[in-house]
Amino acid sequence: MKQNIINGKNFVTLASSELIEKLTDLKADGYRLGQICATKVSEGFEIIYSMDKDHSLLNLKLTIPEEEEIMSVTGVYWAAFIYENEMQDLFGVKIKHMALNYGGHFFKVSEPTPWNPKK
Amino acid sequence: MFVSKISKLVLRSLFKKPATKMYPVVPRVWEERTRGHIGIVEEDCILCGICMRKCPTNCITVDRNKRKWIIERMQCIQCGCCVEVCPKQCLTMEQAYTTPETFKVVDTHDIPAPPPKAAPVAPAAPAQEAPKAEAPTA
Amino acid sequence: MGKRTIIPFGPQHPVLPEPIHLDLVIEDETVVEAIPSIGFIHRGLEKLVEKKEYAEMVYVIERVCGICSFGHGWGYCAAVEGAMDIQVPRRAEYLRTIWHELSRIHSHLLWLGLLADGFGFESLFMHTWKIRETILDILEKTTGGRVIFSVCKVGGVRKDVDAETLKEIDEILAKIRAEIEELKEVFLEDDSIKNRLCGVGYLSKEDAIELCAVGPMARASGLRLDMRLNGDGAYGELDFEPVVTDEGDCYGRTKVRIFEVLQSIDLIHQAIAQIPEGELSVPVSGPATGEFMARIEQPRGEAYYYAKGNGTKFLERMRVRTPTNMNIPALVKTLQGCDLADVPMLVLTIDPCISCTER
Amino acid sequence: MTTMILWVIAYLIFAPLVGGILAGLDRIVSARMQGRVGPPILQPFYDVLKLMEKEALTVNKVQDFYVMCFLIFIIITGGFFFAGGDLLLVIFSLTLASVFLIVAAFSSNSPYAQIGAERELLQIMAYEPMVLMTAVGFYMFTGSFRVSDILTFGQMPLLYLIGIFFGYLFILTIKFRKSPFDLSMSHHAHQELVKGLTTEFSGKTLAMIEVAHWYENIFLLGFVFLFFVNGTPLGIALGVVVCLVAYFLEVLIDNSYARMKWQFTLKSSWVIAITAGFINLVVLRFMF
Amino acid sequence: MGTIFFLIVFPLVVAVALLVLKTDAIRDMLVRVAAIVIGAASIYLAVQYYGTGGEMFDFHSETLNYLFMVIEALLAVVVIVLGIKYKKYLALVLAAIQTPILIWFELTIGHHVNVVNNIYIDRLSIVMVLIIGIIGSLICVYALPYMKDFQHHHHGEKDRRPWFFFLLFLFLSAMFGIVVSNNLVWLHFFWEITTLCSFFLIGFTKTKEAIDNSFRALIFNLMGGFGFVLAILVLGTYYNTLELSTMILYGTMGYSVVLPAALLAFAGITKAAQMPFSSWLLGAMVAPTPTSALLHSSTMVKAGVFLIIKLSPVLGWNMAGIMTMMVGGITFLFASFAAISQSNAKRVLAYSTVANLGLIVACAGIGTYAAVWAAVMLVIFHAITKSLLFLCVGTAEHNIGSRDIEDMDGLFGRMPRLATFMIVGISGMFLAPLGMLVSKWAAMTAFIDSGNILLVAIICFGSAATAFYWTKWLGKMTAIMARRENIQDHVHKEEWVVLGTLTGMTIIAIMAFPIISSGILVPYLVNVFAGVDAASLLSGNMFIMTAMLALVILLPILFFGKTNKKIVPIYLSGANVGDDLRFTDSFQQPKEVSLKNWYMEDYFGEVKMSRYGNIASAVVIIAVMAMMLGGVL
Amino acid sequence: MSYVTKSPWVIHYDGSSCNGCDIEVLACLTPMYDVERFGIINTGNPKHADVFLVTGAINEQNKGVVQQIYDQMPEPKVVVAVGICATSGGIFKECYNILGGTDTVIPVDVYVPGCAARPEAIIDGVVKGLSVLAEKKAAMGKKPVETAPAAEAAATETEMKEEA
Ligand code: SF4
Ligand code: SF4
Ligand code: SF4
Ligand code: SF4
Ligand code: SF4
Ligand code: SF4
Ligand code: SF4
Ligand code: SF4
Repeated sequence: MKQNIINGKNFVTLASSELIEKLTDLKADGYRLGQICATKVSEGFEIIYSMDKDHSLLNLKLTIPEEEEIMSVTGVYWAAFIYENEMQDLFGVKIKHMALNYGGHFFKVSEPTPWNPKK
Repeated sequence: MFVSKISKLVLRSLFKKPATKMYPVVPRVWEERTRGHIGIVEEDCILCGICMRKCPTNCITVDRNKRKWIIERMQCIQCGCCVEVCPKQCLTMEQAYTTPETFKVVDTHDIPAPPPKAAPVAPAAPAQEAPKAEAPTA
Repeated sequence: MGKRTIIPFGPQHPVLPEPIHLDLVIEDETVVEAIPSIGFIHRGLEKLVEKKEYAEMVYVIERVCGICSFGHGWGYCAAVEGAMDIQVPRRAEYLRTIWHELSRIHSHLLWLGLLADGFGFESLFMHTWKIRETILDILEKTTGGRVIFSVCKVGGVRKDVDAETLKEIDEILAKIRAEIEELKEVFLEDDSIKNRLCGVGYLSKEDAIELCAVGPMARASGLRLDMRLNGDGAYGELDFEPVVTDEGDCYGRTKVRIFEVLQSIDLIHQAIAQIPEGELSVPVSGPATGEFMARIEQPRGEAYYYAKGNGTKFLERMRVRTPTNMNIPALVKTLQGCDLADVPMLVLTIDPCISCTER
Repeated sequence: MTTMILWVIAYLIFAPLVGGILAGLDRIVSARMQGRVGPPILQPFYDVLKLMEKEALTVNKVQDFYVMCFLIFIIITGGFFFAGGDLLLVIFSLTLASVFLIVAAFSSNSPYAQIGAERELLQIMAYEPMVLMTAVGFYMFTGSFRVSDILTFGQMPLLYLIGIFFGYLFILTIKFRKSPFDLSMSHHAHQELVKGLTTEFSGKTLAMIEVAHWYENIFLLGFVFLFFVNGTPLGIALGVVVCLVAYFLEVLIDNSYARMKWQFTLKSSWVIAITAGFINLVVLRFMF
Repeated sequence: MGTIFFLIVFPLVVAVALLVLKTDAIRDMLVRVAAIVIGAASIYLAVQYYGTGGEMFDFHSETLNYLFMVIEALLAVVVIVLGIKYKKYLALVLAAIQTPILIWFELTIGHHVNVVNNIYIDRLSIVMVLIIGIIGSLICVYALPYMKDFQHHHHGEKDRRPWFFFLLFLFLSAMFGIVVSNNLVWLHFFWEITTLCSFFLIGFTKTKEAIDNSFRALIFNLMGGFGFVLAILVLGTYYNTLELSTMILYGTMGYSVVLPAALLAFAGITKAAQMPFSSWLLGAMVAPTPTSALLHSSTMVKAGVFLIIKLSPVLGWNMAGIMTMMVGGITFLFASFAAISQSNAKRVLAYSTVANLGLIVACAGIGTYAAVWAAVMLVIFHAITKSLLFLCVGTAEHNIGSRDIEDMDGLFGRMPRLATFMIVGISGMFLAPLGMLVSKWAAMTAFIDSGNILLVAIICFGSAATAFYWTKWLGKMTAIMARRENIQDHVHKEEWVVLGTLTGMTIIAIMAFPIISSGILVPYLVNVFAGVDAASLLSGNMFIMTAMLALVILLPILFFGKTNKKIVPIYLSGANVGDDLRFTDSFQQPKEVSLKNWYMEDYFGEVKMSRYGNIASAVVIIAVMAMMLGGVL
Repeated sequence: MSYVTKSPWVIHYDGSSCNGCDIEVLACLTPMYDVERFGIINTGNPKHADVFLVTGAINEQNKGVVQQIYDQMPEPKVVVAVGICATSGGIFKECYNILGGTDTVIPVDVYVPGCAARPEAIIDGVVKGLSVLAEKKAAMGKKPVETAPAAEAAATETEMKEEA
């Protein structure tokens, strides 16, 4: 099977408590952070952390209730501030200890958290 | 001193004919596939409204009652989706673009009534063919 | 604060074709702090999946950005195809590859031109863009658009390119290759250009990994990172090796891009030589299901496309993560301590595409 | 005396015309070098006339005054030159004029104008030594700072001032605001400084700056001319031709180099001033 | 001659009175009256002797000689005591060596040297007397409110203003002494008094820094004083004279007086804060601003250049001259560069002073008619303009709470009058057709004619740097910032009077410059450089300059600040918040724009520049001295 | 005749476009199209500009910027909305963050359709804009420039910045 097909389907679930530890391990193992994205699902949020090493991709999937606060991974990958601010602004995901927090002004949107409207 | 690597090219260009296409003095010749604007063969349209529903920008309005097929030119992105979905193949992608205007162009096409099945001979009531431009109200 | 000048750089700024803003703190002309702000272009188009059926959504995704528009269309299709386990015909894969590489050429030429403009080299900008027009002509001839092609669809491509045209493309590319070689000489050998590029915005290999840089930015810092190696489209059947250098500075990034232009020409020659006959697309219908994370090597680097179906005609989630996103951290890093005159250079060398970053 | 007055009047009238046409030629030649057709030759005049027609806006009550002073003193500077005046006076009054322009930019208290002003200042610092040395060279060669004396000296200064001539040509790139030294402002946008020095000027004010440039360019070419006079018509013809060649050269240079940063500008022009200018002066010292 | 004595004695009396009478009201009264009297007396003296042009006074007084000797010994004791107290042994050693030597000399060899003219007056002295009398006393008046504020600022500390004003007037007295003494021993006496005064003034605040700096000043000046003593020794021993005029006469008659000239020039160099001794003047800035103004503009450093200008006829292309001109040139160049990297207004002024003195010294070192013309012109313009600028900075500092140029944002809106004064001062320092530049121009011509191409190059580069640092300051002054509160009402009346007067003087001096030239300078120079063509260098351009000047003055009156254009906001990349001061930042908050000048620390950092300058000039001095001593011995 | 039409200096601002139209605007400057033939210069500075080329739609964050650039341009000036996004919001019209075309914040004089608008269309659009420019210039002398809400805002700003 082509690498891209393997990559694209490689989703692994992860508990929010293991997040930082797992990412730290992966980083030590030579993984880069590919992307982070949130999806609004009925249980709350589904957050995917895509990790890449030598073109093979690992998508860690985290499902959390809407109110749960997750740890920022900016401590592991500083570059993650982009995604975390995005999730915070567009979805209202609660994130602790972000290295660079634009406080809801990363994307200036007319209504807050458009992917997860409050009303 | 500093060596400039481009001087040759620059000097050569100075004495060559410029590459400029001289539009608008010389009109542009379009490619066959060029996507300019949507045309309609009014006779073929059955006002089914599929184009209206599929158009990603909602720029087509099909009014079955008044028998009008209306396109807001300043909203069409020439994606060709309507052309693809039209069951009657009556929409075409024309090569020339809609000319810029000081108002938002809306073209309204009157769709001729289909010849009544009973009367095979079409009455000599020529439909208005030319698209009409209407000034926006605002 | 002493001698610190604090000024806004953007959102409206002639050196940036797109709006981005930096709070720039400089001393003399040395940047001591630069905090970027984006979001001027945020449209929220990912959310259109709720309004556009997955088949039409490709028209939206193509307009994530007008520069690598084709790649976006492809990435989206690949994600949906992956999620729905659709096998695309080989001819379509080859055509996609050709168009994608043509996009890369035009995109890199565009970038090289903007870079030249960034360091005030107007004539070089003009000559670079002059060559770029030839590519656009090919694109217009084969797709009907200069910017947005609308040829990619879920399941394959919409338009074919006949053998004669392919041959013509082959010849045109062979011709502009010479012109590009001449430009290569200018970009890489000219002393004044080297003076502006060498040593500017250095990013070490370690930093590139740490900051998750992608695309030419990463490759110029010595990372062999190129999503084409994953074997999308026809890449698995073409012979190439990513362009990697280890200068790590603006010069390195320029070098990577200009060599990639030549490499793309090469790839197209190969693809044209090998392109199989066959169908252009497979019919796709029914609701979207499954999920898939596709990656495409855009001119600016790796892009992610995540599609998740929910059993209707509408996707549940469509996510685009674009290369610029991942290069902004590196930009922030390299901006520290550079000169004001280097700011455009650095902003340009990540080749920022704010459009797709903000979607 | 009358010839002097005639010269000045001719300068006042023709300098902007010739300067404008040269600017137009510049734009056409540049365009051709870039593979384009370029604007009509009278385009600079259209630009200025257009600017005159625009709405009058300003960011404070004083900047127009400074710009006006800039124009006036540029004209006066040229006037001194063509009246056969003292070269040092010409240079000092040119500095005065430039200071007015800089102060105009400063007065707006606007970021890009300010940084432009700062860079302009740097450019002055970069070219000033060489310009002064040019005057010194003429003085050492002819024994006078006066343009009128230099004109009638009878020997072609170029032969003895060859180093200074090249130094001056180098500096000219800065003064003409050509790449690689168009740091503080340039005709083309797309630089890190928006429009630098001129960011806050619009309409008539900007037109004044443009016209001042035409005047300035003419007397700067006048310096080039001085290198070639030898009291004979041949010298005059040669001078005029060389001025045109020099102008063309500057256009070519403009199109052949990337814009340099300030560090390079300062260093290179000082190095040139020392190597070309100073050494030439030392040689002169032991010849005369 | 009575006026001369009056000018020396009267300030002395006032000084003592000020030390004793401690109430504010009396001090205010006394200082103002004294200032008027001194000013008037100096003008009177000028009028009195202008006609005669120069006079020697055959005046002897053994008593005075002994009195001076005793005071000098006492001063040495003071230095020694302080040296022990503050552990500054170098000062101690210098004082302990030179004073005994001098006293020994006076009692032995010196006793037999016949001094005919102890006192003299010529047009140069007149110029100096006017500068000291008028500018010096204006500064004293300015000091009144300033020191009140100062006391208020440092309240809780002992009120030492009587001591301060005592020093100021003592200083004036000594300065008058310097410019009229022909007897080198007397000159040296006054010279040392100024050294001591400056020492106390610099150390006035008694902070650690102040004390260190004051000792640095003391040590450098004592070194100069040592040179002075050696010169006296040599002159007395080998030339059998102690008169400055005689020495110069010998020089112009063809005898070699290079050694004493070089030693005296060396003394002048230290006092004029030339490299490598310039750091004392920069250190002097810790003192309250009136002190800096006094040291920089009308006194102290001017004593140094005065002596060198006096010597100029015997300088030129000889060892002494070469040393002087090269040290001056090097100082001019590097001090001008160093000024670029400074944002502290007083430091900029200090470097500019050092640079200008360097130019003066270089001119004097060249010692030709034209060069000295330029030197004296520079002295005049510099004194007026620099005191104006110093006092302006002092006033600004007390009202905006900072002496940093970068904190003077929007001063034009906040304190328009002060800003205007500063603009006049700054323009006066470097722009054509204003005073300093004219002199610089003359200096340049003189340099070329002297054939010293190195100096020509130096002045080319130095003026470029000068234009840079002044213009950026000027720009700061002229920036118009939106919505700034006008705070100039807080300024004391006396300050306005003084600043206004100085501004007026600057303008008058600029306009009267042809008159000063033809009326004072040319006759003086013709006298000194007998036989040199008296035609002024610039006669041809004088008219043009005056016309330009008229234009520079007229244009603002006619057009400044008048516009019927619509006033619009500035360009802030489309992120303007609406008030011309702030923009929307990355966090969507309003952020204030801040615009600062360039300092190019890497290129023109003061540490680097002074290191280069100090090394270069030290090398020159040592080399010249070594060659001379080698020749003599 | 007015000289505005002979020397139209343009400023370009990218609202929230996809870059497509921006690139085409830039392409107009390049040798193939060379709009400098018409005296057009791309200036980056609103204060020097006569023609405002807006690409892309208006969103929450850039509406103030577009408004400001417009306000800072001296009269006479024209606004040319380039591309479908700028004319009407285009395909992004329905996005949550898009307010609509350029005319939602400033008056638009010429609409240039196309996605992306072709260089030829942009040239046509600017040429069309020139006649509008000439009309505006002619009108300038006669009646006072109408006080658009924008101008009012600028006026208040001016008042605020009057110094004592
Ligand atoms: S195509 Fe589908 S939606 Fe359209 S009318 Fe037919 S059934 Fe209905
Ligand atoms: S081309 Fe696209 S946008 Fe235009 S009408 Fe057809 S479907 Fe709509
Ligand atoms: S889809 Fe075709 S037939 Fe149907 S309304 Fe549209 S144009 Fe007419
Ligand atoms: S990376 Fe840039 S050029 Fe490519 S699609 Fe994204 S925005 Fe456009
Ligand atoms: S303003 Fe500058 S760029 Fe424009 S014409 Fe004059 S010199 Fe050239
Ligand atoms: S600034 Fe204020 S506190 Fe300081 S001395 Fe002046 S009045 Fe007193
Ligand atoms: S500047 Fe310093 S020394 Fe002078 S009064 Fe103020 S605090 Fe005192
Ligand atoms: S009109 Fe089309 S090409 Fe232009 S910006 Fe909008 S989406 Fe992009």
